[in-house]
Amino acid sequence: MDLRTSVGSLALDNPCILASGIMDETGEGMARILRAGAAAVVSKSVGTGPNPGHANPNFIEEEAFCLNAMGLPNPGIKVYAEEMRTAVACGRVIGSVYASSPEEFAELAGCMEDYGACAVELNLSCPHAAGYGMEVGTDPHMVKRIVSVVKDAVSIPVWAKLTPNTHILKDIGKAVEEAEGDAIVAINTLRAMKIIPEFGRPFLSNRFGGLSGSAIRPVGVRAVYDLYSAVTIPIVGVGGICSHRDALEYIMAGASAVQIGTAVLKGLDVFSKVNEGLRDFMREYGYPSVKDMVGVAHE
Amino acid sequence: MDLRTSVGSLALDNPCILASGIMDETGEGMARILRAGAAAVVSKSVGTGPNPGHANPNFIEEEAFCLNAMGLPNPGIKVYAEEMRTAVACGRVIGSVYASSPEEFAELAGCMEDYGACAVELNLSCPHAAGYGMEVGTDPHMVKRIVSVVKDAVSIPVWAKLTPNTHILKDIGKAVEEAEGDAIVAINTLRAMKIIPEFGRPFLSNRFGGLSGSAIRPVGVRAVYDLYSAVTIPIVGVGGICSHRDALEYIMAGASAVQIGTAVLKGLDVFSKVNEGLRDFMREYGYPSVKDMVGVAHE
Amino acid sequence: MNDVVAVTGKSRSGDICSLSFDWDRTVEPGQFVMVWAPGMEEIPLSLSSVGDVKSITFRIIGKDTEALGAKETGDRLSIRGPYGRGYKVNDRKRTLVVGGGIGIAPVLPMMADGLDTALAARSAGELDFALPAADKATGKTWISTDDGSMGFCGNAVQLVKEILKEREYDEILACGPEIMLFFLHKFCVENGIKCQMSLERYMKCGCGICGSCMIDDKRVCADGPVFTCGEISGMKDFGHANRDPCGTRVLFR
Amino acid sequence: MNDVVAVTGKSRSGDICSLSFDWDRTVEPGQFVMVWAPGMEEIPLSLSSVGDVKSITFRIIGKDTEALGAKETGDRLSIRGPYGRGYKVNDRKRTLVVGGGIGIAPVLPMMADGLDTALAARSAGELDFALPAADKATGKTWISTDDGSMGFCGNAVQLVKEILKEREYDEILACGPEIMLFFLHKFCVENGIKCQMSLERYMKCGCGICGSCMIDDKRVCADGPVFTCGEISGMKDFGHANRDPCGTRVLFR
Ligand SMILES: Cc1cc2nc3c(=O)[nH]c(=O)nc-3n(C[C@H](O)[C@H](O)[C@H](O)COP(=O)(O)OP(=O)(O)OC[C@H]3O[C@@H](n4cnc5c(N)ncnc54)[C@H](O)[C@@H]3O)c2cc1C
Ligand SMILES: Cc1cc2nc3c(=O)[nH]c(=O)nc-3n(C[C@H](O)[C@H](O)[C@H](O)COP(=O)(O)OP(=O)(O)OC[C@H]3O[C@@H](n4cnc5c(N)ncnc54)[C@H](O)[C@@H]3O)c2cc1C
Ligand SMILES: Cc1cc2nc3c(=O)[nH]c(=O)nc-3n(C[C@H](O)[C@H](O)[C@H](O)COP(=O)(O)O)c2cc1C
Ligand SMILES: Cc1cc2nc3c(=O)[nH]c(=O)nc-3n(C[C@H](O)[C@H](O)[C@H](O)COP(=O)(O)O)c2cc1C
Ligand code: FES
Ligand code: FES
Repeated sequence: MDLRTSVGSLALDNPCILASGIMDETGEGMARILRAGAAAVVSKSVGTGPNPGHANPNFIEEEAFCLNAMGLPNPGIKVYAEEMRTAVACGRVIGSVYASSPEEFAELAGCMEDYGACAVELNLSCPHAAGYGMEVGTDPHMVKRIVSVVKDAVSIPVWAKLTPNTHILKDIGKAVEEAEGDAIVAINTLRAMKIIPEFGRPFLSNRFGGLSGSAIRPVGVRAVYDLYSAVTIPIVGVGGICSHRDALEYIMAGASAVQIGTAVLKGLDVFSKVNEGLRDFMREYGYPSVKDMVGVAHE
Repeated sequence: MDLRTSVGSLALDNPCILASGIMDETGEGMARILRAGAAAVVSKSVGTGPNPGHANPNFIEEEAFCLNAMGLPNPGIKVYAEEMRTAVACGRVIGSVYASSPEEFAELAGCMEDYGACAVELNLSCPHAAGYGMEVGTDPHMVKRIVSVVKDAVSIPVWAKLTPNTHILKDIGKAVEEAEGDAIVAINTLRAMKIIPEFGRPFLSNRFGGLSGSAIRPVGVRAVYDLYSAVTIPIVGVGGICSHRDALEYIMAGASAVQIGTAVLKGLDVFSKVNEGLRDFMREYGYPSVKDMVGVAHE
Repeated sequence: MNDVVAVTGKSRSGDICSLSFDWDRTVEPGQFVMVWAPGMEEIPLSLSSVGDVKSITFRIIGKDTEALGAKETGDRLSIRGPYGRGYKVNDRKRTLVVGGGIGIAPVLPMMADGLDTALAARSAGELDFALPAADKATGKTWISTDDGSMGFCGNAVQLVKEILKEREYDEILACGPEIMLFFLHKFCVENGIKCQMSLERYMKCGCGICGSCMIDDKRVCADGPVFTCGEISGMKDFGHANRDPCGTRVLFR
Repeated sequence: MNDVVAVTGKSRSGDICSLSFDWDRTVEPGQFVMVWAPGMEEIPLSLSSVGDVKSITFRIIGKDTEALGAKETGDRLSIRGPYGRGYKVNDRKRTLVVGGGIGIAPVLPMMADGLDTALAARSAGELDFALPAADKATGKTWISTDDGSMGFCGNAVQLVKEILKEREYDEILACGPEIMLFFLHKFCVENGIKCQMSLERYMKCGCGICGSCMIDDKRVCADGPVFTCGEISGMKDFGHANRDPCGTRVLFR
């Protein structure tokens, strides 16, 4: 059973990648996930300067979902060189960046290339970072501009991470394709809120946050399915993946690889477990390779 | 403790309404929910002629969510007269309608008024009924036209039920307000999909369906919070309400009343339980009336 | 939640087919599942055995049962459930189980459990599927056919009348065509015998949310499918009307 | 999942405050919670009692601990947790518990449980909050202060050395400022004594997902906060560097 897959020109030993923002603020955190069996890790989304993110509380977990409004904390692209060095020494690292203009995106992406990232992921989709994320990511022209400018600036693959908080997801996907983006990553979190009745106010200091975990899986699978029918560039599926069956839903919907985030809460062995489960499934159901499963649910 | 509330001019004994599509295809089904303690019920969304909906399978429940693609089955507005008669005899019934043009909406709404509905709810938001739902409900101009035309046609309150599957929810809400809609109902289900890996294909015959239940609550609460900050007309909150604390999240986010759908799976006593829980909470936290809690999370 | 199970056994006699599979859920007799595989619509079927190995037994009467009847050992099925309220056995010694036609399938688990059972069908051929189980039954069993080709000649209600001449029962647990249940219910009410009967209506969700399976204000899927004598007495639609997939009320005949 | 609890008791001595509340969760000594109320940031605090009534005990050193210290009986707190891995008591008789400064709070449950305990602080006043519990302790207790205003004059490491002159222990369970733990760890390694130590880093999620609390490749919130001697030996950052809320590595001093 061949677990190998590729996202465009980027070859991966297995389809499981760590999602951005999960234990990946530091190089050693990323290294640990690589050792745990992930084929690659996506770094924390990094910006131009240090950002402490939103004040606590900025995270809450419930049974079927997590809600976070970290606010993209990161030490800034300069300092991040050190973290990348540590991580890149252990395996494939995709550098995630966020910015407020196409040029800034390009600059950050260039740094990530210099740091040894095997691809850059443009975070066009954070639902709780004013002026950076979702607002940009729901405007097809803007998305096209950003991807184009970044493509001109780097030679590593450029992935665009999209928000599901829109009814024009396919248009956004097409904009990425037109700009010659190398892959689409879907989905980021759903814009959401939790109110504590006893206090009569939102729990998160930022009030709004992003919903992740099992709860959003059916939305993510649908998004990947929609995108697969709209574009021909590869898709990376993210959102609520906890088991190999969850990963299979994304792969069969059209994802060439998947990212795992919130499920890390339950244990870092999620990567090896998903891979094992995939291998057993492929043996039982007669799929020689992961690639044979990509998009089969469209047939 | 005063559980009474009102949605504009419509007074309700308590804030709990049955959501459209839940056990309300028949008059006796609606009557049963009224007897179970709901202040009002919203009928199944009814169209001009009989519609069997999508073929089975069209429903699946998991721990934290349900996915459905019923496809708006209903016997058509003519035959529905009989169902309304039975239900209206037992309490307040809000007639839900779906249509493919403003004029059709108006005609259906007129029938619901004739049948004794205390308000009409325009389903502008079904994520799995081609040409009827979400497509219409994500176009502010169309929404404004529909609501205006219906307003001219009936004298009962007109509620517009919106989809969360968009980044322009506030604009849609404003369109309803500009058209003098009497209330906004939010949210309908999230467009979603479930794939069965063993079969390599989507489970629902319609492939796409709508996500409901606990999983979507944080999205619904956020939608109501967003709308409350954008419009001054009343809002009715729906989505994943299972307990009084869930209802309180919506009320504090800005909902004057709430609708309960998927939680009916766990028992029809959800209405009386939520009301009891609200009463206890209000006593303990010193809110004399439901109205005193509406929107407090914005303070 | 659906489970995907593999068919481990198949038997067929005439237009009646049984599929068995390992399924690790606790099921009461009378409960049902929603069964699906690609290429068919999902349909409700009662479980005809409820031990470690479960089975479904169905008459092939249309395209979905036909598709299901074409499944072979090793093929996979999607199973949702178990759903609904099953039969409640109150006094094993004084309970008579009655199955009519394909309505025998849901009562097989109770026959297997040693309860006295009456089986009725139009003719001998339609009983074939139940005979191996009847042979193994440890309780008493009676058989009738409308055409007299096996056992007592007469319908289920007539058979029950015969049985009650020789033995006393407090309660009847029945499944069969609504017309049979209608008269059996009438008989029970008139003779002061308690009863529980499994009803059928068009089902979509199978678990009490969509409202497509209503008889009066009861959801067959979630409040039933097994209803008590008293509940049934209150149902205006029982024996009289149905709902089609649009929810339109349709009178019988 | 957060729970909203009501403060049922409060005590204060100097800048150290304790709040107790009924909270129906099972907690091991050394585990912590994320505590919040409107008007403050959510902060991590260890539990200073773990029976039916739980408590938190904290030094007021900034705006959030100040806001928390202003809470009175009846006020409500949001509590997330319990999180992390607590202390594991291997051999009750041969285990010495060591608390330094406000690091005494997390070890109070083990002292209450009868383990031998050494308490160290800068001066007598800083020990007030622990004295009632120390009086009730059924195990042996020792006290030291840097200024000699109470008990042995010296720091925690010096106290431990003194104690080990009279009694033998296989393992030390400790909490306190990192500088104290650094030297205590060194002492343990040099003398072949096992240890478990509770560490602190800047926390956001509290449950192992955000990565803000990393020491090397360990998440203090989820892999710790209590780490074993061996784990700590492998940590380059232990005693040397911290991460600020941006994730920037900051060298101590
Ligand atoms: C709770 C319950 C338990 C049942 N248990 C059994 C059983 O153990 N064995 C058995 O043979 N049959 C059982 N049935 C009936 C079985 O569901 C139908 O025979 C089957 O759905 C026919 O499908 P078809 O496509 O082959 O036929 P069609 O040609 O589609 O329909 C034939 C008949 O089946 C009915 N039917 C079709 N779809 C449904 C549906 N979704 N829900 C309810 N009725 C439907 C139609 O109303 C029609 O009367 C049960 C029905 C219910 C409601
Ligand atoms: C696992 C753990 C258990 C703890 N248990 C206790 C305890 O039982 N009693 C006690 O008094 N203190 C405890 N602390 C420390 C306590 O969290 C800080 O004292 C508190 O956050 C200070 O907040 P402030 O706003 O009052 O001070 P600030 O002025 O904001 O900060 C003062 C110091 O507290 C640290 N701090 C602030 N916020 C955080 C945070 N979110 N996470 C970690 N450190 C932070 C800062 O880095 C700084 O060093 C614990 C810390 C951790 C990580
Ligand atoms: C705590 C947390 C932090 C996150 N930070 C980022 C981030 O910095 N950049 C980004 O693109 N996505 C971020 N995400 C989104 C995840 O990468 C992922 O898209 C989302 O959580 C859905 O996947 P999951 O359900 O597997 O977690 C974050 C998610 C969580 C829960
Ligand atoms: C089975 C089912 C059928 C539904 N049918 C309708 C419908 O006909 N019209 C409509 O406006 N909403 C319909 N909905 C959406 C619900 O009214 C509600 O907006 C949604 O389910 C979220 O609320 P909940 O989480 O409480 O179920 C349906 C939902 C379900 C689960
Ligand atoms: S089938 Fe949906 S309520 Fe019974
Ligand atoms: S605080 Fe988030 S990983 Fe530890």
